[in-house]
Amino acid sequence: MTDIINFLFAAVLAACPLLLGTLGETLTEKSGNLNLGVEGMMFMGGIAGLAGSYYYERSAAEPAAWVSVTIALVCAFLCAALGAFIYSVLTITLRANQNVTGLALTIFGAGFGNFFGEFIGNSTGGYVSVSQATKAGFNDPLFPFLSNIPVVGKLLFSYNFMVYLSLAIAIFMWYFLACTRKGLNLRAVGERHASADAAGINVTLYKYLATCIGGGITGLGGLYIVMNSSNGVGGVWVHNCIGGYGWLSVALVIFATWHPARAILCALAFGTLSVMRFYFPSRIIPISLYEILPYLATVIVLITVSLRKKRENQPPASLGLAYFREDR
Amino acid sequence: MSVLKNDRRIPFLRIAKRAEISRRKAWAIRIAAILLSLITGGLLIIALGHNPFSVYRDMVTGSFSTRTALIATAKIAVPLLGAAISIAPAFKMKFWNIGTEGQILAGAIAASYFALFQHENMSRPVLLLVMFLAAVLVGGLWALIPAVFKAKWGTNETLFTLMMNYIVLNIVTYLRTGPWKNPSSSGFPKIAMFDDSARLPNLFGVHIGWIVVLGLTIFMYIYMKHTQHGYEIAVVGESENTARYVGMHVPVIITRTIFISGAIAGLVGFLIVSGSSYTLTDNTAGGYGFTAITVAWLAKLDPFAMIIISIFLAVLKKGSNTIQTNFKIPASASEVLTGIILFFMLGCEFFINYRLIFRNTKIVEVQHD
Amino acid sequence: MKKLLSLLLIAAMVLSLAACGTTNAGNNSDGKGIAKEDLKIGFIHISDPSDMGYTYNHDLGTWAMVEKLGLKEEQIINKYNIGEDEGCATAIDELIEAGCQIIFATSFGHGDYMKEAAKNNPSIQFCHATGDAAVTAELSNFQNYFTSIYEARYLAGIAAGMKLKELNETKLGYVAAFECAEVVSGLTAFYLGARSVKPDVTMDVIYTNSWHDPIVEAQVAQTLIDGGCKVISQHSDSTAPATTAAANGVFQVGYNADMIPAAPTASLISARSDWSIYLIFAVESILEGKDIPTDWCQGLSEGAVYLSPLNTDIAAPGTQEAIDEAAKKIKSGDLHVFAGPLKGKGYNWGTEGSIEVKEGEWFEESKEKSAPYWYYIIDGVNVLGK
Amino acid sequence: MNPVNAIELCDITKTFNDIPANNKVCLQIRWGEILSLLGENGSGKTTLMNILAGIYFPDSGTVYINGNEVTIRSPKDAYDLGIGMIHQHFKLVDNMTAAENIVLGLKGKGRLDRKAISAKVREIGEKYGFNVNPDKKIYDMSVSEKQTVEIIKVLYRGANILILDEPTAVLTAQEAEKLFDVLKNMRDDGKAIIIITHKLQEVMAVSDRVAVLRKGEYAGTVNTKEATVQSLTEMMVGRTVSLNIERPEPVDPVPRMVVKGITSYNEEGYKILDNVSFTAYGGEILGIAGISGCGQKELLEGIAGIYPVTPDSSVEYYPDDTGKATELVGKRPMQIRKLGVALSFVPEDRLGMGLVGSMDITDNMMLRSYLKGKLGFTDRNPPKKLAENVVEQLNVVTPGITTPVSKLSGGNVQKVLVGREIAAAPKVLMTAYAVRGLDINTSYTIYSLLNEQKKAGVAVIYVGEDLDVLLELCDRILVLCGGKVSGIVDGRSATKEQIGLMMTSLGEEVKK
Repeated sequence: MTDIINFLFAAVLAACPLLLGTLGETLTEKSGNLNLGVEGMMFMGGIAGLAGSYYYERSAAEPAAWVSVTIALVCAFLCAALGAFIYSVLTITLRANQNVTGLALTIFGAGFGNFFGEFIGNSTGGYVSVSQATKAGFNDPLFPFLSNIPVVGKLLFSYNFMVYLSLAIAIFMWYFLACTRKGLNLRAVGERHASADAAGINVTLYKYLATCIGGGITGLGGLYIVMNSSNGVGGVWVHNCIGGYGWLSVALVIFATWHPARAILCALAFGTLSVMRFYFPSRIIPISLYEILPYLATVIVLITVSLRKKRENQPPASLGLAYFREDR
Repeated sequence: MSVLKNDRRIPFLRIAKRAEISRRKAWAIRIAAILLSLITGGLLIIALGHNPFSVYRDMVTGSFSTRTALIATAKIAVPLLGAAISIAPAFKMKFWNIGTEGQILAGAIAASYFALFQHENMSRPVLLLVMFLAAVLVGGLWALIPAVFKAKWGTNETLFTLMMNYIVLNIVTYLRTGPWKNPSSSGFPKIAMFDDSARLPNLFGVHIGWIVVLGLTIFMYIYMKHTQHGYEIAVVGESENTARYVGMHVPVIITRTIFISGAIAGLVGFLIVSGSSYTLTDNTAGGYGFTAITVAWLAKLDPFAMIIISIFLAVLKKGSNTIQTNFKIPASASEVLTGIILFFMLGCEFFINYRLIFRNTKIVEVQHD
Repeated sequence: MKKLLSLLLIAAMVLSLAACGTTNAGNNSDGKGIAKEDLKIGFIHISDPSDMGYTYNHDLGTWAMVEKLGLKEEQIINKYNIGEDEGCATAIDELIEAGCQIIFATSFGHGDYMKEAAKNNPSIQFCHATGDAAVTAELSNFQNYFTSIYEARYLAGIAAGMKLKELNETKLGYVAAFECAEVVSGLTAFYLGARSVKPDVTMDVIYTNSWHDPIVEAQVAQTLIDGGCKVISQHSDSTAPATTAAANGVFQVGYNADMIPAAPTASLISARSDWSIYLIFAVESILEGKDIPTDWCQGLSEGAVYLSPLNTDIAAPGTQEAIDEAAKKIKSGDLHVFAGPLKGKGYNWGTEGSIEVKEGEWFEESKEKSAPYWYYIIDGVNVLGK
Repeated sequence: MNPVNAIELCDITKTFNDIPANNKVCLQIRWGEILSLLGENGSGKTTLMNILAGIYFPDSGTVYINGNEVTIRSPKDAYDLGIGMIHQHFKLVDNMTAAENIVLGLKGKGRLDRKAISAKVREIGEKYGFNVNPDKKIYDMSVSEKQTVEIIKVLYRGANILILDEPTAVLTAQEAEKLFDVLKNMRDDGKAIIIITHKLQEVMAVSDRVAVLRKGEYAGTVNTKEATVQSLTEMMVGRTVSLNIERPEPVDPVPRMVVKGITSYNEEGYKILDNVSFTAYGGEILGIAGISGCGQKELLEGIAGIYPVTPDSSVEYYPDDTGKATELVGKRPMQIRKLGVALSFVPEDRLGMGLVGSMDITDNMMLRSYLKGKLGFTDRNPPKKLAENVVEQLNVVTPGITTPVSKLSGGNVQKVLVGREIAAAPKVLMTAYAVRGLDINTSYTIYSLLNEQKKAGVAVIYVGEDLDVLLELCDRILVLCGGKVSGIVDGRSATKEQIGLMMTSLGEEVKK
């Protein structure tokens, strides 16, 4: 029993950064922008959050943990959103090809993260680490008083605040897309630019906002990996530490068929898969083949979606297309 | 009637499609974009406390000035160019194949199998030929999987090919840690170095792959420009309806073209393992597949322009290794710089295709009633 | 126009390739040594010092060597974050190009590329830590070096065993990088150390399949702790297992670096190498034009391995004394780490091997060559999820 | 009623790629009237209205709404000014419900109150006599339902100026009739309504005034009561025309193609062609009439081997008079050509199907012949010669044969396409809407080209939308209605009314 609880606990933690990445990319794709730069934005968010927190602690006389955590969150969000903003300017305003721009952003962002990670390390004597208090801020259970309840306590109340934050974002995003006017407008933008435009929606503004906010959210995913010590590197910079998570998030968006609430379950499934090999070691499937499963599952979802042609599960119809009102 | 309200300002900036632009002007815009990106990069270098001119100078001299530097630059440029060439027909057909990375690896796996386990059974030329054929075949077949689904059911090829990259990458990890682990490495999960007979010979210090890739460039130019296949690819890419109208068998063209695309990528995989790394690692494709997409795109799918752009990016990469040693600037600077240059290059195409109309080109007086 | 330009460019490239001819970097071919101010030393590291682990520790050795020999900082060229793949060959080329006369690489997987480079650059010294290929390579400029870290691990194991005894628990956990001799030798030594003070101890081992992957290291550590391990140790480069142990209220024994700052409530002690001893020796050798031995391995007696200070706040009482006593015996030769009776099985060179060390006998580690070659999993050690 | 004009346009100019679509156009629309905006295809009607709707921004000119000068920068501005446009290609989001589409982009409470919206939609529907289910998804709707949604969408936004772009093109007669009733209701409600159309009978039936555009320029406005079909036609084309199209008697007609029971289903599994049979004779022009979307496109494409038809359908091709037939069904165009079938096809979508826009004239000529080169290479010499010939003989206005065809004007594009298809020396020539969007001169060039083919013994199939042209050009006219043949009439004796009826009511009454 404890085994299973521990296992599920670990799975949730493993799922958290993926969920954040997925949610951000889902929001982005809902506006019709296929931003393949998730990985880059996660790198940007991760390093900016770490740097913000680190420099604050170095400069403040008596650094407070909550300030440091807040700064990290804000920096991560803004820096990743900056990456998304570059992407937006290029693809929305300047109508560059989305795939290529996304890849360029991946190259840039990964370089940005590793570059500044190494650079800050070099310039401050080799080792960049946030304080124990900040680490605790990211790792400690949000509801310590509830986490001692047997079974339920650990399963529901013992996670760090990032987990609850990502869940809150997911639920809010689901509500936003399904039940609000602005959400409806955003979906219309992603489905058909011209229709949304003709309905009086400011297509450009929606695309910019969705892409940049989405980018910011993926940046929080990057921050999680940098700051958390379970399923993260624990408040230091590790070269290439985000490698792979961005692409996995892109996969997850498909796996969750562009649905934020479903993304929770799908991220959990990926998370489960990633820790399963430790808790329930299989002697049949080699570890590295385990890691194929998420991608394989995504491919299967992709194929099923294209075969079944169920209207509700399709990618946003305008995904990947640029819009110019006066095109004829 | 209700009172009608309206903000009477004309938009500050409007855009319209350009009818035509002279080649000279287009190139001027592109060159300006590169200069701007270098200036942006220069500002970054200044912010880090270095002199941008000496950093850029060292990047260039570090890539060209010595024999070793040239060889190293060429070693980067060759697979990059090859991968870009492989992308060209797919992109021309508007099949967004971003699975080149995986196709390179697939080809590399196939070549490595023979290099590792069959090298004793064959003479060197035969072995190299078999490796070549295996890489081409497997690379092509690997690309064929998403192509078939695309051709038959319209499955989104961008995402499919992307996923295929990670599948094959994990297969390499599996081989490395499992069945292909070098038995004489004290248990360390690494694939053995190739036997000498499985290594490509050098010419001017670089493995002969560079000749192969230059040959491929010319081949691809002719293939796309002057063959029936190339013509079909262009028509399918422009309009599938037109292709069906003249009776082209679109699914066959898609699968055939993507097979060729994957096969060339597989060939690049062969060149990498047999020509420069002499073994198979998780990093064999090393991001070439992704970078090559930007190369192909910036070159507007012109094989000859790809030569220039892949050399340019190779210089950036090699150069940042040099500045890492010379200035202790982290080597990831190359990705940052590449990113900046790509951003500017991607952005500048807009100014070639559209023109801007500013508000003050016409002023309308405000009237009140 | 464009085409012409590109053709010209290619032509230029080919010509310059040819023209560069056979000029070669490197200059130390006469065996007479090198002037100190001309010396350039290259390092290839798998990660960077911010790992707070292996690279950090090796880097400490570098700077100690620089200070001891009175070199300037500019004479050291570090290549950080070099993977065990083709990037390593590129990095070596860079170092050669920069004029290094001696190049150190620190990770096992760099070996193949070091060997290739040594073959092609006979005038440059290549020293590879943890590797085992120098003996068979038969190249005068390609050497291996390592420390008898198993000795320190044995002593660190005593700290773990004492702690278990105090807690009245029996299970150790071990975050292991790869299933290779270097790792298995270390974990066995650690286990034997613990067993010497707590005979009923068992140890769970999970491989991460990476030298340095903090995320997986933390996950593995968590799994081990969830599986009931009360003290964990590691053969992996980061502090992630230490912080994970701290977060779960269990204890940890470190490797490479003093991990007490990272996890003050969990880290008991760390087994460390002092790389400066070898680095000083090797660099002095080439300054003087002397040969460097093909295999170099020193341990506790020479100070090449040692333990970081014990975390007395949390260590079991009597730990320091027990360690000191065992250390004394190891130095004097009265105590052998791999002493019988031992029975083990393991895979190496593709085949299953087994060993039986009888009572009163012992297995000589790191004598034939510097890299460890004990690869047997002994009773009491359980490898999970292989 | 407000005395001033609802809309006044002054000197509106808009160019695309330096080609003017509207040149100094002036126009006035009053409150409480239905104005028909009449003009040939390509005369700039849609462009002008798109400027009002905020889709295009004019290069110069002024817009007054209700007497106030305004600037319309986006569709939102247009809505704020009370202008709503129903585009010919509906701007709806397929996988949303009608209600969702209707409130798209509107301000309001942050949370969507679907019930309240549905109620309001029903209310509007009842007021004007629509019947729509607000919770139905657009993809489940018929064309007329979609149009209803578009109209409600505009009304929901409180628009009092409505623009409808060719609203009847996709409707049946009954549906069109119903729409007109609704529009008249709205007019009586005081709204200003503009209908873009080129169908004269509609203009006469529904509008109060008619404004005419000609080649992007304003040709004047007249009261409908004072206008006749003839006078409007003159205004449209700019000179007195009698549609005197040459129609030589068929000489020795022999069956070239026998179509038997073609049946076809579209992607949604809907029967789009239902047992269509006819025979095309060499030396005659067979016209095909019908409301657009009644299967004309699928019929021609089905014959050409592009659109899938059921296996029991049959298309027999008789190359000569020996009576030996070649079956075309189940073969792709390439296979059909390999069998020596001389079938040429000028499709409706010139740049999307017949030609490749980004390629030059030579490469477009090569479309049919690219496989003729040796060893897998293409041989550009014959197509180059052909391109030169077509350009010279058909007076194609182009900077050169290396100009991408997308840069040419519509008429020249069509000349390139028809020229290529005729150059293939067909025995059967199918054309779909061959003169759509062309000026009168080019249209007559095309008619005479078709007649030349007819005289040369080619079986010509002409799908058209203008009944007057069909009646003057064709020897026989096949009328399609909902994918079925409602009858084949003689071009010399049939009347417009008769065909119009057959287009809408399956010709049952006619047969009786």
